[in-house]
Amino acid sequence: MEYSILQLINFILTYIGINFSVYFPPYGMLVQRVIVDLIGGLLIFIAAALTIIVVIYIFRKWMADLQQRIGPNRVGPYGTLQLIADALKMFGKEDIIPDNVDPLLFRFAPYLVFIPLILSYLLIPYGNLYHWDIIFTNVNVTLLLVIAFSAIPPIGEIIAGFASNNKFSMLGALRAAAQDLSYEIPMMISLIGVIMLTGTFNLNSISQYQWHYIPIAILEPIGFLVFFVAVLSKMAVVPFDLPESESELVSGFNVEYSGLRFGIFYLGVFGSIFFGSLFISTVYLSGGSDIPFIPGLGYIWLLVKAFIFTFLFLTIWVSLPRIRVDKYMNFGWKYLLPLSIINILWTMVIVLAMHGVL
Amino acid sequence: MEEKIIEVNFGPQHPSTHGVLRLKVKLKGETVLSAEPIIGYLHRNAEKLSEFNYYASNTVFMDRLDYVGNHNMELGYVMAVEKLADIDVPERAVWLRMLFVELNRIASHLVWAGTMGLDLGMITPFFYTFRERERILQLFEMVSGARLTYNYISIGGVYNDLPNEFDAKFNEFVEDFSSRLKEIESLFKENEVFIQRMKGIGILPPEVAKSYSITGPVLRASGVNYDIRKVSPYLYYDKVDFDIPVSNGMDNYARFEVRFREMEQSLRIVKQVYGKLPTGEYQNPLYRKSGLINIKGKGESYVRTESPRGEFGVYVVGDGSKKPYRVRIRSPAFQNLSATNEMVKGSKIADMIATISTLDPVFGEVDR
Amino acid sequence: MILEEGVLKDGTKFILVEKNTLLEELKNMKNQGYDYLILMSAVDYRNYREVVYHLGSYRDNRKLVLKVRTEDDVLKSSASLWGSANWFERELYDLMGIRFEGHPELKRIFLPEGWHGHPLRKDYDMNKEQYVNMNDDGTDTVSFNPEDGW
Amino acid sequence: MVKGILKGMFVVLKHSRRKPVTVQYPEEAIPWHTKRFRGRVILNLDTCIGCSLCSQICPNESDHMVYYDYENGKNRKKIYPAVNIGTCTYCGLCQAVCPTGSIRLSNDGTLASFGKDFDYLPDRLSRTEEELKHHD
Repeated sequence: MEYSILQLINFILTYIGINFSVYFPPYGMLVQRVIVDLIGGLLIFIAAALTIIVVIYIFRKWMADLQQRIGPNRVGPYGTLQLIADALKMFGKEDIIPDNVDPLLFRFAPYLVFIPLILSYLLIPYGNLYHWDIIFTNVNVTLLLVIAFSAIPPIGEIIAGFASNNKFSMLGALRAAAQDLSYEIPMMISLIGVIMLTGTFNLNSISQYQWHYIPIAILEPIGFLVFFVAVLSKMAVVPFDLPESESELVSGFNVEYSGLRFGIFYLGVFGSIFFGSLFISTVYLSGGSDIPFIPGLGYIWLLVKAFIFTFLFLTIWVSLPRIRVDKYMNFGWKYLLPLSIINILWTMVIVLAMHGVL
Repeated sequence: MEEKIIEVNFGPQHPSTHGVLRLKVKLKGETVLSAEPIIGYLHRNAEKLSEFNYYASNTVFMDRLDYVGNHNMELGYVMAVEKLADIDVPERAVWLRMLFVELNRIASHLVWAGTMGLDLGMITPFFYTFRERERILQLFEMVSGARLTYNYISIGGVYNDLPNEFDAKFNEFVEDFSSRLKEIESLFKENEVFIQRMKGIGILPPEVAKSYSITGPVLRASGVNYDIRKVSPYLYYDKVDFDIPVSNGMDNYARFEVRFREMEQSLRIVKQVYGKLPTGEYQNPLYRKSGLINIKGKGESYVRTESPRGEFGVYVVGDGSKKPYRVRIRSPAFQNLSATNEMVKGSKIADMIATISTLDPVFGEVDR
Repeated sequence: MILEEGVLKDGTKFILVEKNTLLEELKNMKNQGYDYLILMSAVDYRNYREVVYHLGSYRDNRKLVLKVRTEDDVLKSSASLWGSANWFERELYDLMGIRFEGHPELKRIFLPEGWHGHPLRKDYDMNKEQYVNMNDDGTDTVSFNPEDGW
Repeated sequence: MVKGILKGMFVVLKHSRRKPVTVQYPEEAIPWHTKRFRGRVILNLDTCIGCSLCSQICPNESDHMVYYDYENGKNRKKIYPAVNIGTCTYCGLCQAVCPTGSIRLSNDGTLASFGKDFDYLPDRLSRTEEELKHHD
């Protein structure tokens, strides 16, 4: 017997006496549902924020380790509270809004980057822990929703760049637009292969499918590779951090930002690194489904896979130079796009073979 | 839609202009149409300052020119003054000068390699190069007592002899430096992304280089075999065995290659010099203590030396008093930088950054 | 036209040329193989300025010093012979106040445009402080009033 | 291409097993590698002969001679060097030029303080920072 995490919240609420569904029959249930969803959303928000902090801590420690430094070690045991201190510092800083910016768009842009990211954390099926399925959204189009949400942050970046009224920001914004355009397409086309194999847009079903058969990364190595590169580019970290490229455009689209709003952009980068890791392990490496022969630990298994990817991304970050912008576009359009189409053809072969046609 | 040309100021506050370079860049999209370097933000007029001080105190200003290759700067000035005032230098002092000048060349190129990595978006090599540089700086600190502005080379010799603990530290450094250098190099060299960023970018043909009086590794990367250490040997460069690395690439990658080879050659020189160190005086006794203030010279002299960035020399005019009448500094980075526009026009913004970083300007020296 | 020849303290041969024939002499030297303009400097001898060209060669160890004297601080530019002369001349103009005729853009290189005096001159007033600020259009302003800049 | 990138990552990863080379400053003090470290200028009042060579060679006029009433038998004019630590660059020229070795650079490099008085007159110059702290 499996329960979803929302049911668990409902049980707990009922247990402590908050149960609207008994009062006014049709509407009370709706109210109860909304409350449960809100609590679930809050939970995922806190969890996502904590994960981002953990990822930043890991990044700083891991980078320090690779560079023969010590890294943060002053605030809290082993520097674990450093990020909290940093966040407090960010909150305390003055939020400078330069004279000639578009004030509304300038204020609004960071949220446009961050909120879709947090929302997309709601869509990932986190697998099961003991008997509880940690799944917040289980509709039929979660994959599409993830892609839709992931298309919004670049718009925020472009708005931030244009609203800043700064030439460096504008160049960064243009780069963000170009980058998004040229890498989202290979990413989605490589996902088509997954959809063809599994026949569903539901991320939970996709991960369950892989548990039943075989991880898609093994079936579609080309698609996996394309998707990996595209996700890396989506996260905009080195070697693909062109919109910000510190040494060229100073800080790209967020050059005019300071204080909390800059902090939001900063968190967004690391949030998207971990989200990318979760997404890639869900879609291609059976995600939150059980560890073979050990039921009930899917959540842990997902986290293990996601953190392995996170470490991989961070290692790539510290060891590679930035690719040049025109070469990068070339790479996207001339190599990744054809490869992703080849991947579709290869998937067709697999699908036909499965159905016994070949 | 009409394509607009935008004018952007890169710097003086910019993460990758190596200090306070300001580039007035005309951009068409991502393409650089022209880049005009504007300098002078670190101008202190060391030439004028030197006219008010005794010959011996001016080494302090020379230290602050190229603050990553200080020993070379001191050497250029001190040798010019020694020529001017007919001062003899004891043999041991000459060898010691050579030892530290070459170690400083390695340190300077290490700083360049690290910052070049940063300019290309690689964070990690910076830490490895600075780790190695730190060991050289410890040697310098051990001898001169300072980590950056050494003021070690004095007129008539050097201020201090090697301390006892120098030997162990030095051997430790020499032993594993070449392997560590290989490791650092492999981070760059075998990386396809890096090669794409460097090969064929920032082309500097030898004719242009000659016209702009470019010297040092930048010139040698354009295929001109010209090194003052070989062309007109000073110190005892004719008594040691070393090669001049030359590359015909003319591009950023060639400059990268030449500088890494040069570090290896400098290590070779350093090993030989340390083996050949004679015993004896390290400073001309006439110019010790109060003798330092009694240096007088009449006439004009210019001595050419090869600093990490190219030909460095100081043209000293003396009028017979204890203070120089005129000091004129030939700074290599100043000349190398003047060819920026030739190298970057038509390239992308990212290439412009990479090209400037391979020119390796140090602004203490450019602006003087 | 060579007015004087001799050897400097450091053993380099020098020639002093007539001011009007400077460009021809430089061209002549360049054709003789002195294709490397090592250094251009100027020395202020109070009643005249001496501009010193250190010439070398990219092929061998030869070196020559070419001097020219000027009282009115106007000389012919050699920017057409060497690209490097461009910045050298700008620097000499900035710090020594020697104007080079025919220079493509003779403006100050280190100091802000509008600076009073040329610092390397012996008669430059060292005690007068000048304050620099920037206009809205990016040009520099120089003033003796401390409140107008820094 | 992939091979080169992997090689780079491998070199970087190899460093994860090496020990950090950085020093935690206030706890582990930076090991001064030398007795020659050039720190604050210190003066020996008893041997100073007041020749003023140090103030002449000082490149930025941090070192200047002042009258100070202290009798050591050799300094008849009773002028001693005073150093403005705010502008001193620790170049060591005064130490090099001093004929009696009275003025020298100590090893003391930890000079951060809340005081705004950088001009060290002879009696202050003759004590170490440690002594000055106890004195106040």
